[in-house]
Amino acid sequence: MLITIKYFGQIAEVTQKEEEQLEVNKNSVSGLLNTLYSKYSDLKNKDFQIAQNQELVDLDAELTGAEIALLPPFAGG
Amino acid sequence: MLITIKYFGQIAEVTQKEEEQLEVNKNSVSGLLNTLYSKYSDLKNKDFQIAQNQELVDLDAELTGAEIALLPPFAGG
Amino acid sequence: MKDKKFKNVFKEGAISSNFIENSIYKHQTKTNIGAHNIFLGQVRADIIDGKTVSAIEYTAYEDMANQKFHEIRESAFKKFNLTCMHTYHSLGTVKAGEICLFVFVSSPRRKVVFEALEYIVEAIKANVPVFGKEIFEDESHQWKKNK
Amino acid sequence: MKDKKFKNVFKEGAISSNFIENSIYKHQTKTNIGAHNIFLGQVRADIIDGKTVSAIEYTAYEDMANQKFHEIRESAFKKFNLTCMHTYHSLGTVKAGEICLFVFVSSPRRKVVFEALEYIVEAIKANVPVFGKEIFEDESHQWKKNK
Repeated sequence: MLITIKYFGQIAEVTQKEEEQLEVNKNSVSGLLNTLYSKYSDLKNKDFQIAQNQELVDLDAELTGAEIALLPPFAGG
Repeated sequence: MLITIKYFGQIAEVTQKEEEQLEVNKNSVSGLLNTLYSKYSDLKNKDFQIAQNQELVDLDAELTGAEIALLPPFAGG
Repeated sequence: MKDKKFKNVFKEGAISSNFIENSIYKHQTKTNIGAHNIFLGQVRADIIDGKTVSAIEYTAYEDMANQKFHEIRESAFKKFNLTCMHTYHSLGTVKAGEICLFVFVSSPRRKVVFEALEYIVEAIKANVPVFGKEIFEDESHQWKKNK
Repeated sequence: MKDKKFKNVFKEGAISSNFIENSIYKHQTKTNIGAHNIFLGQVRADIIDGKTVSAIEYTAYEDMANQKFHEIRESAFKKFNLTCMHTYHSLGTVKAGEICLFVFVSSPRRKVVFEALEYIVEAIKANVPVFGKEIFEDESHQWKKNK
């Protein structure tokens, strides 16, 4: 399925983009993550959480096709 | 000794004055208080604390000649 | 008698939002501050036995009150890592909806300001000889008492 | 995708003391309020490895952040007897000494505002996807991380 992926802060520094659409043939978030690690190897050294449809999800969550976001540590306030 | 006595808030409503000087022939705060009760009998129904030289004191504190104040319940803020 | 050179925290009448703004603005030069916490006491139009409070008239044993404010300040700086602390209290008439108490603390980090502000406000309520006459719309009154 | 009609809490650039003043002033018509508590986050000129932070550049996952702010608001109103709650966060560049977060709670009584404000600020720090790039005076940068 075609998934929109958003990158923020230091994650966007690694990917050199803030958003992209990827055709993904995986079912879980961890599967998608492996795809991203092969594409952007520096991601492995970064600390981030993953949101699907604007809610944080675990690695074993199922991909629903909704928007995915890679969120580096929060720094609000 | 001659003592300056200050009245505030609802206590000043009872005494009808904010300050007076009294010649006192007592040694303790409680002695002074009895003098004031005879002078202003409505004081007995009022809730207040006593400060001597701007510090709260107990009834058995010794009179030093410093300023006495009768302080009704605090309502700051 | 005690030495009376403590700072005067009292202001005649209500504390304006402009005054508060100015105080906030002046702290922007202090670039080691990361967190400010501000408490504002506002006069409530309480309804008591069917009568509405329209204003509070504040009086104080001013010398002792300024001394107590000073002691609270010393104690707060001893307990907490504060960069700044400012306190102002109204005297005279403050109408319902207007501000009568302004406490402002600042620190490099946020945890400190939360603890410090509550400590200071509770100490003011408990220890400072300020008296409040609640004036009703029909001009009768009752005396306020902190809980 | 989620419904996205949550209020936008973000403001471009620093939050001015004027804006805060105006917000305080507007609450003077709410005469059931007795206590306001305000938190202000200010950008610190931290010195890290000899270099001084001159500004923070904020970005956010805005839709999710506004949703999280909304959830925090709902949860705060459920937990605490608040009359009002307002929250604003900066996006873009905020210089050292300027204000990037403004949280304002009001209630009839003071105990409530202390608890509520700390709860809200901690929830914002922990749960809202806002990112901060600390810009040093030599234009190098590092990424800020809440503790």
